[in-house]
Amino acid sequence: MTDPEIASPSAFPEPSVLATHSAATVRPVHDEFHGDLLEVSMGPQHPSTHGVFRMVVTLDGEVIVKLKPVFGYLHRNHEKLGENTTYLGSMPYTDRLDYLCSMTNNWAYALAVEKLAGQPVPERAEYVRVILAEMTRLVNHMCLVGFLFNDLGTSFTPLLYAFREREKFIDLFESLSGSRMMCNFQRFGGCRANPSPEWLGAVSKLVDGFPKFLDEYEQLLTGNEILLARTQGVGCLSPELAVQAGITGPMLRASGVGYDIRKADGYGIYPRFDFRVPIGAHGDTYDRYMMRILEMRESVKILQQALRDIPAGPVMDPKSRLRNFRPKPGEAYGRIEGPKGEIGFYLISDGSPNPLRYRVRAPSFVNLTVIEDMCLGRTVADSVVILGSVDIVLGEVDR
Amino acid sequence: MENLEQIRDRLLARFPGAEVTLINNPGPSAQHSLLLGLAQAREIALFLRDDPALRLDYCSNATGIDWPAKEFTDVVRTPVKDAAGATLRILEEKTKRVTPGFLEVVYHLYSMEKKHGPVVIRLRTGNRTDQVTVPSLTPVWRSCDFQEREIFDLYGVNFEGHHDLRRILMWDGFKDHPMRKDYVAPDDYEWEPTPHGAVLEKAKAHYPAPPPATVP
Amino acid sequence: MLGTGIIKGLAVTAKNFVGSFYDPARLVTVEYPEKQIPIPENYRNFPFLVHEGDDPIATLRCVACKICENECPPQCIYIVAERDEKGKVLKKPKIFDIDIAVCMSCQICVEVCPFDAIKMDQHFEIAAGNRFEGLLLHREQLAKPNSYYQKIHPTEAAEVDAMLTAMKARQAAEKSAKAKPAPATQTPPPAA
Amino acid sequence: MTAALILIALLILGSTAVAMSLRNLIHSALLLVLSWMGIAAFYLWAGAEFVAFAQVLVYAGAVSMIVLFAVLLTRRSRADLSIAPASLRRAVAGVLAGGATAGVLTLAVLRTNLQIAPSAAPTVTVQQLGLELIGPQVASVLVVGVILTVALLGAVVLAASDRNDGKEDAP
Amino acid sequence: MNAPANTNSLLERAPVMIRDWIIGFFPESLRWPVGALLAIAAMLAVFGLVFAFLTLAERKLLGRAQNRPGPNRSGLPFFRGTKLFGLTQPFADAVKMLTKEDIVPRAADHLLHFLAPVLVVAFALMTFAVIPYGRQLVAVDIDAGVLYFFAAGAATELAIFMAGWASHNKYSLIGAMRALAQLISYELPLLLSVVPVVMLAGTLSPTKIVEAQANVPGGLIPHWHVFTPWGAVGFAIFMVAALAEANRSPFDLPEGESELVAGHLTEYSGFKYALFFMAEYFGMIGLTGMGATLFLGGWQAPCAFLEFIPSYLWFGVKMLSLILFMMWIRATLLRLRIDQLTRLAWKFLVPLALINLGTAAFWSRTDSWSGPLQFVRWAIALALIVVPFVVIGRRLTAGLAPRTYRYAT
Repeated sequence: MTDPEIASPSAFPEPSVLATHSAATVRPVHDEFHGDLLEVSMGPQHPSTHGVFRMVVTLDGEVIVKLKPVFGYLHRNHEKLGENTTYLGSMPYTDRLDYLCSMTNNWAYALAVEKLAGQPVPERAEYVRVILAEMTRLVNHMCLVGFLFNDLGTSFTPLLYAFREREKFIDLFESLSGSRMMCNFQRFGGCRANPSPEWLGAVSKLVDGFPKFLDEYEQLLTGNEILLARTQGVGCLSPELAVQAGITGPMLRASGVGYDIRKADGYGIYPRFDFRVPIGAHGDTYDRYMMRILEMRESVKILQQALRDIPAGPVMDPKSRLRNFRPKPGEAYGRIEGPKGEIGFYLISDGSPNPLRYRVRAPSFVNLTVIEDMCLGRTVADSVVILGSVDIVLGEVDR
Repeated sequence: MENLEQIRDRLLARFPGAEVTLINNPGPSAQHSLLLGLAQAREIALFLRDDPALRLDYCSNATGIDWPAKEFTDVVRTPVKDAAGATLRILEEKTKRVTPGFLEVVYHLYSMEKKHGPVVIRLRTGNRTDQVTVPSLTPVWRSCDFQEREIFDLYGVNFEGHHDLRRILMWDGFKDHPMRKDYVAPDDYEWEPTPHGAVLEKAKAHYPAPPPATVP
Repeated sequence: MLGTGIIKGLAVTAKNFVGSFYDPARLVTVEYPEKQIPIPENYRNFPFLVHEGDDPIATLRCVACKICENECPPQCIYIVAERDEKGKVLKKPKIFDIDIAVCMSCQICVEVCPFDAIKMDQHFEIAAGNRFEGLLLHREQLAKPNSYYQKIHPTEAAEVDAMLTAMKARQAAEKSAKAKPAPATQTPPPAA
Repeated sequence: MTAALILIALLILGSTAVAMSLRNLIHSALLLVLSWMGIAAFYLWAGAEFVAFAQVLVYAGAVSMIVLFAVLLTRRSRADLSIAPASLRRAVAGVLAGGATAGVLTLAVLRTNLQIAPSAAPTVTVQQLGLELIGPQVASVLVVGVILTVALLGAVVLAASDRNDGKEDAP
Repeated sequence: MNAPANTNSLLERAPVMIRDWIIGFFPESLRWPVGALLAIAAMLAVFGLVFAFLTLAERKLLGRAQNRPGPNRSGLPFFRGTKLFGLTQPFADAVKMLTKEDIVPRAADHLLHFLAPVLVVAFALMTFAVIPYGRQLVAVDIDAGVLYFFAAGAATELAIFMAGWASHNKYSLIGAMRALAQLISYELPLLLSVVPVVMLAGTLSPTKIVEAQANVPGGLIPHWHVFTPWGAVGFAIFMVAALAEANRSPFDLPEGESELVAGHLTEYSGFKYALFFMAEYFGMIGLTGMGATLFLGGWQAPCAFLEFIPSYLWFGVKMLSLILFMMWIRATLLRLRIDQLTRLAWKFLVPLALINLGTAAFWSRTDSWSGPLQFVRWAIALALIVVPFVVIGRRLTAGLAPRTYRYAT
């Protein structure tokens, strides 16, 4: 139902000469015919911005002429806190970064510290970390798809189906780590507790039943004509601009760039598993939705392989130290493929128990760079959907 | 990917006037970095991005670091011997050496096309007070847009050539740069009688009299 | 053909509507006060102090070594050790406060405590009338018997008790061995 | 029956008079709609149900929207609201125009022989109305149809020409 | 009224008998006004209750479709522990709505701000006057009843504009403009889908239309308009347009909460908001009632021997099933964007409705065909429907299809 020639965003700005970027794509604003432009502030108190995020939108009728993201409302200077507590003390705070995927945040931080201190990790811990990371990816993608459909105007039905499945995974996290969302489970050199065989059995049973839920979900939504109309061709992002703007995760792969850190860096034991990385062709909101669905199917494959050949043994390296852990002076940048994109920790140690510099590279923060490029020329209703497809969590954006 | 020394030599060959020095990383992660002079930083960055062998088209992370001025006291001990060779007393000369502080911006570059690992480049400002300008790399990699604004906001590094340099996390009226080591937090704590020391003293100093006991 | 996607979607909602009457998987709400989900064993809420004997304060395992106070990231634990009349520090906490308004139940204090004196509780209905005094738990409210600990964390409690009895046996053996040749020396507290 | 007639007449005349006197354009537009409703009530009183409901549907439904949209979209800047200073020439022209129309109207009313309608007006069913329109009156129906399409095409052309100076098309 | 013999069962004539019994107490001159007042009171009571329990049904149906039980906590005021599966929920909501503070913005146009909800509910109620609920159960039997129904429906736009304009708020003005665009662009398909029914029934009076769909004594197949090709298409278009007129699910754009907060309802709270809410439900009841009357044979029983069940029950079943269908749609579908919504109306529904006029004309002309010609007649009619549907449908969804994806090497 969309008219291709509807005011689609003008030619993508030539990335190299950026200085003229903002002027080139904004139409002459105040000429006679336009009448006065309407400046609307969407957020920070708005039903569909995910958390305290604000977009100052300049509207000409329904069409967006200018869009400035404003955030920082949830800024609690996470990095200064990191500099004032010990390495172990920062671990529970990493749960609060992207509060939907605490396991992957913990793993990224643990990976960076292990790279900083050269700490080996036992075999079983690597498998447990892959299992937990892929479970977190499923949980996060379910949340994203649910919220995206809420922005599109369904009355909570897809969201509640997705949350019904998410609850089962969250309960497994709780029975393993003690808390549903704030797991604080990884330590430098392994995991805090050893998952019992019953727990692993419960995970494999849940994972085997997951594709059935996905099929029902796709039957409800993927073919829906209104969804096709509302999302295809909306918020297109060209591959060049995506790479140039440092977009990572499903949003990048939806634009056709097949870059997945699990394949590129091969950290942990990912090279042992065979899984495929789906790529989109148009880079619009529909592709980003389908990326998440296809990635969920790939994660199920990885989980089944990991659960099949997880070895026995300890999950914590005997030489790892909990208290007064002083890595030798140096710096390290560790990164993993989080559900939202590349989440990385850059640590500089000067031999003391507190890190000299503790930097978090949050995927949502960088993925927001192109929100204006995607929304120019679209209507207000589209901007809400495009923001939903970018999948931001304000705990991570504001740090 | 070729190692850092080869890249440095190619850069020196390509840009004769540039200062490109290799900074060694003592830690086990062995992620060494290249310190670039500010004059030709942007040309070098463009070269790193467009060179067919490197193709570092993705700047994953831009970080600000505050290196405050450090004081070293070198102690030189010269034993004073009497004629018979027995040491009478040791003469200690303490020489105070102060290394000037500076602000540093670190960029981690990756290649999405060739999928090879981090090349770390560092830019350093003159000092921490007036010479705090660094050429912005946002025109080269647009992913540094928000991250450079965050460094400007939290460290005070001024990025020349950035198309929209404003504060990003703190509110616009904020004056100081919170992530600097010598930042003093404002003393506007609400009365939070948590048992713990630091907060308690600061709160007591702020409010001499505790609030009237609230009826439970 | 236009409309088939919508019809398939309607079919899914209908299946869920009909399913919610007979299929438990399709009606997932647990009506809280009447019916409650069994709490998993590893669930952790706020810390509590373990004591062995019947007199809670005297038989606390905590020796006021303040390791947990230093390691706690939000620093919500406040310990003042007991002193006898001559001012010598006794191995008992005179004040042991945890401000559960600040505590984020991250369980680091449990990991770093060398004496297994502090464990995570599973009691979560703790609303209080006052934000300051109401949520500041003192030593008396925190102390709970070891039997309670065995009730809420059975497997973990079993390991801890086994480890403690083994250590006491070892200490007794060393003491008896040392008692014969020379007066018994205070064996150092078990290493971290 | 005449009591109802007087009431309806008062409603129509009263609302149009107040509509002209108000400063707030939106209020006067809404009072205008009230007067159209009054006319529909008059038709009902006269027993012509079809015309009454057509009147409500067309006027209260669509024409009122056009009037309100026109009021909203015209650029009411302060400048053009000030009425030119009262001059004699303008007053004379006003009186002449008013007098001429009043004369024509009274002439028309006097010339027609008004009989008081019999108590029960003949109920004309919609079917007879339809057959009448398609049968003898078919010419007038076609003419009205042509006029409407021409008006519609004119509006489209007008709207299209305004639009394509610089902007593709608003969604 | 060619009512067949066996309709004089007690239940069938009960409402009319009660009315005549009450009227009997009054002198002749007062008979008419009292009858009218009685009809009004009955309708308000019945539809007031139906509205209350429709809100509960909607929340229960939505809940069950989302794997949760829906409201089941509200009990009786003095019996503490009773749990009545949420039956008293509507009354609890009513009390809440009454006690909520009614805030009127200072800069608002107080007269219009107050008048808007009143008019919205008034026009919605006026449409109930002409719907035939039972054999003799129609409040006012006007000859041009259908036209009256759509005239009253069209007047609600005026009230929505008043609400949007009087709130003096940027969001509610945009919301009001959207609502008007939607209502006006969907009035046309609504009326066009009704024209074939009026054309073939030969009358604008709802009672006569229902009688046109009476079933042949002893016949088994119902003679409702929906079972003719042009009737099915007309009914489909009518239902889609009814969804839009009542601001229901895929078209609940004015209060698109994810974009413009609450559209023209932003500045309303307390009982005025409840009035708008009630007007939406009355609109839904009215539209489904008229839909049932025009296409599903109003109070006609599906076949002759089922006529012992009173006619108003048949009408109730049909109307409620259509309303439940609307709620089912709300539980599933996403919301359309404003330009897609208007494009759907002008470029899809209006052309199909016009072509449907052609099929209806063809259908009525070929009434006399019989035997094998019946199949030819049905074939031509179906072709006249399916071909434009597919052609316009394909042009409408040009370039939109579920995609297949490749994987990175």
